[in-house]
Amino acid sequence: MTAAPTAATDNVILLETRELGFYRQDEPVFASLNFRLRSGELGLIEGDNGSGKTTLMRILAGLLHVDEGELYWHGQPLQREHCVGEVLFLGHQLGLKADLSPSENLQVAVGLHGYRAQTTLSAALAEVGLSGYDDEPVRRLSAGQKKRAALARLVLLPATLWLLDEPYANLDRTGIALVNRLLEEHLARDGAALVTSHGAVSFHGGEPQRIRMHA
Amino acid sequence: MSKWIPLWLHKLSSPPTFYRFAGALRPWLLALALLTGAIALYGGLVLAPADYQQGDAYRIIFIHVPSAWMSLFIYGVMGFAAFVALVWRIKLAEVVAMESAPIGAAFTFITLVTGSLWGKPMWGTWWTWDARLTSELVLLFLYLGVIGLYHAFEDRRQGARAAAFLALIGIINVPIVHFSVNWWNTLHQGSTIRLLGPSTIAPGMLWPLLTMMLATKFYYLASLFGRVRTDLLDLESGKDWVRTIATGSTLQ
Amino acid sequence: MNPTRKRRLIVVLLVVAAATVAVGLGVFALQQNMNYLFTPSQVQSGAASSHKTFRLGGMVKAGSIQRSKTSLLATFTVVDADGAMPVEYTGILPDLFRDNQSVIATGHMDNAHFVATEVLAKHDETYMPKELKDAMAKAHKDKPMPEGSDAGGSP
Amino acid sequence: MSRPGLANACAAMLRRDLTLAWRRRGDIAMPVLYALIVTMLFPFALGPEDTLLQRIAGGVVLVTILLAMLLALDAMFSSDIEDGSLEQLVLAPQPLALMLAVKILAHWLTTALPLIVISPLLAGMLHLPTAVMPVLVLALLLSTPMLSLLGAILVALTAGTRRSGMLLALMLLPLCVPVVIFAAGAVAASQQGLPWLAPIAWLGAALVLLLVLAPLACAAALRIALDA
Repeated sequence: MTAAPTAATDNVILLETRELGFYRQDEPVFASLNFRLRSGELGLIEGDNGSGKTTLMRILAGLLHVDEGELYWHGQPLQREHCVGEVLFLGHQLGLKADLSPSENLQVAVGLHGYRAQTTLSAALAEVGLSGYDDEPVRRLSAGQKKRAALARLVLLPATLWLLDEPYANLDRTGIALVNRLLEEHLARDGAALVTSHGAVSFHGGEPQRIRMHA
Repeated sequence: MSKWIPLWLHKLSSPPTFYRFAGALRPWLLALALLTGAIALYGGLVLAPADYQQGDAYRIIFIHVPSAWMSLFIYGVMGFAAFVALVWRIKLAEVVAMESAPIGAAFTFITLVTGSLWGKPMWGTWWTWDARLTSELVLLFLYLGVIGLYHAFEDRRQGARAAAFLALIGIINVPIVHFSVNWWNTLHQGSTIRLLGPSTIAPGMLWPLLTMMLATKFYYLASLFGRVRTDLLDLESGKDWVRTIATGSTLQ
Repeated sequence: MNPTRKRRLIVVLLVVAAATVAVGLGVFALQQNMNYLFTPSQVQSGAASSHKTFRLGGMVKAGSIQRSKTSLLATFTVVDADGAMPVEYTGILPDLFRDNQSVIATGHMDNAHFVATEVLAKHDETYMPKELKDAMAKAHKDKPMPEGSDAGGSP
Repeated sequence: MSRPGLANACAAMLRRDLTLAWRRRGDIAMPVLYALIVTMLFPFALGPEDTLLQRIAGGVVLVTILLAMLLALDAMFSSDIEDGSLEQLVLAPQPLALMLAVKILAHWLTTALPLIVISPLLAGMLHLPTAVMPVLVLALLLSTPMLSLLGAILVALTAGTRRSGMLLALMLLPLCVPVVIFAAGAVAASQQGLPWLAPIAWLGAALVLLLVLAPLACAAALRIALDA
């Protein structure tokens, strides 16, 4: 698989927000957010600290209730049941049990989500650079290695839309390159991804759609 | 006509509208509560004749029975508001549910204390673990659990939703309290006032009881409105209508 | 069928199945007597013989109350429709304790009489002035108490 | 791309929770030790009089086990919330209520089951007659899952709060009243040589209902607790 289709206007609209808004204690976190994400497209959510990037991610993942505005999935009003198993969320908390090894953690994830075609657990661990850490509990890994263990889910699990909250945090240069490579492959498969970051991202798979967050 | 009622309710559920509505009604409700309460007390303690069996000691029913009714009634209101709050996420419903809980807890406490004071001379015991008494005690703990859970959250609206959920789970206890005297053979006597069939109470004793029932309802509403108003000001402190009130200009 | 509906249907079916089983078990439980409350006639027929301590329920027989002059000892007879049981109790009796009153006594058998450790009087749900009660009593002379005489009944 | 079956997902969850519990075996032993010590205190506090201890044995064992379970209840979701595993579980394509039911089962297996295993020992310390032991164990087998299920709902509700231990006790214990009444009733009846099936049947009826309803309620409560 090569050459990601960039800014693919001919592709279907996967996710659309209309006048999305969120309030905390009646103070708007963000308001009237409009964007469309097509398959094969990367959305880069930009904004300062406290501009609601994580909140937006949690809303899109279905963890938070929508206060205002509408969400559409494949042109239909979004309901949790429709996008079940199509969304993969990687949040600030990595969702790894500290007492289990990376492969044990991934086994649980695979048990819940299933495998993507043509992947195996050991191949996924090798891809994120964690082969040889099979018997090490996650507790003993460095912050960057933990992040890599969580990223292995992206290799292993089937999903159409990736919601990655600060995927570059804690990673070294090869780690950042790994995230970008995973994203490029995902987009090439006609997947879509939304990524938050307050730093600049050197993404080579084409120009991502930039979504500015402001209250 | 029937079209107007939902519209009116919808408008009323907006905090500023309810704030003004409750503020206008509250003095009247308080006055009515005091008036009916005084009449009921006079009727119950002075005018009503002594009971053939219990003598004057039965007069505690004029406090005990209306309180017991209110303990269940308020739980019902709280449960309904909790349901509305969870399903439609109406802020006013959350506030009504959460502010009903302390009032309901107070009535439940009064019920238990007066019942205990009554039980000692009549039954011969302060307390017995029969179904009615135990389920009423559980009701008190449920109220306290709802209050505790509400205050355990930092985000008050989230706390309100969690506590509302607990209130809904606990609503199963309400029919148990009410029907316990029929389902189990308890020391507590059966119900005197019946919706179906004749009540087994002389009219001279009945009217003060019913008047007191009205008084407690008025008091509940007055108290609830006061509490809800304070809460709304707090919850909406960032909004313009609250600023207008806080800066002294009237919002009429 | 779409998966959402299917899932809801499964949940509803599960709830119905659970409710059915629960009702079945409840009915079974109701058929067993869980009350350790016996009437004098039940006691005499030996229903309570397996209990060390049990509760005796019934009405105080009119004229049977005798109080000791020197102590708090009181003896009286508890009756139901076709049985009678002498009861001994030392202690302060409740205000409502009197002839023809429903009582529940906790205690144990000592030979042919019941030694109570606690006597509770159950009052009925009727409230009326004494004069009215007297007038009604005159009208129905053969019915001494309107209600509350079911202290030994089944749940 | 293949979606795993429900059975596979349940097995994965169960294996995960049991492995985690095994890696922290010390935590399993805590409630057991607690129950042993509390039970031991009774003969000291009340005097070693056989008849008295015998009479209270059933109730004491039940209440002790209830309190011991309460100790471990708080931890049911707390670590999963801290490390984000719960978010992943909520977002997984499996029915959340079913996954929670599996988690509750794992929790019951690791906290209640050891307590039930030592319950004859606890009862023996209080001179409960051997003939009553099977009824005690049966009552515990029916009542402890109810405590786990009820507890799970309340733990889920308090999941978004900081210090929830005391609050949990305040909310859970009143709801446990009927469970304790019927379980203790069965033991007491058996001890007096009376038919004890009726309270056991009530326990069974309540358990069947809770088995279905509690995971659903728990899922709803968790969604409320995470929604912040």
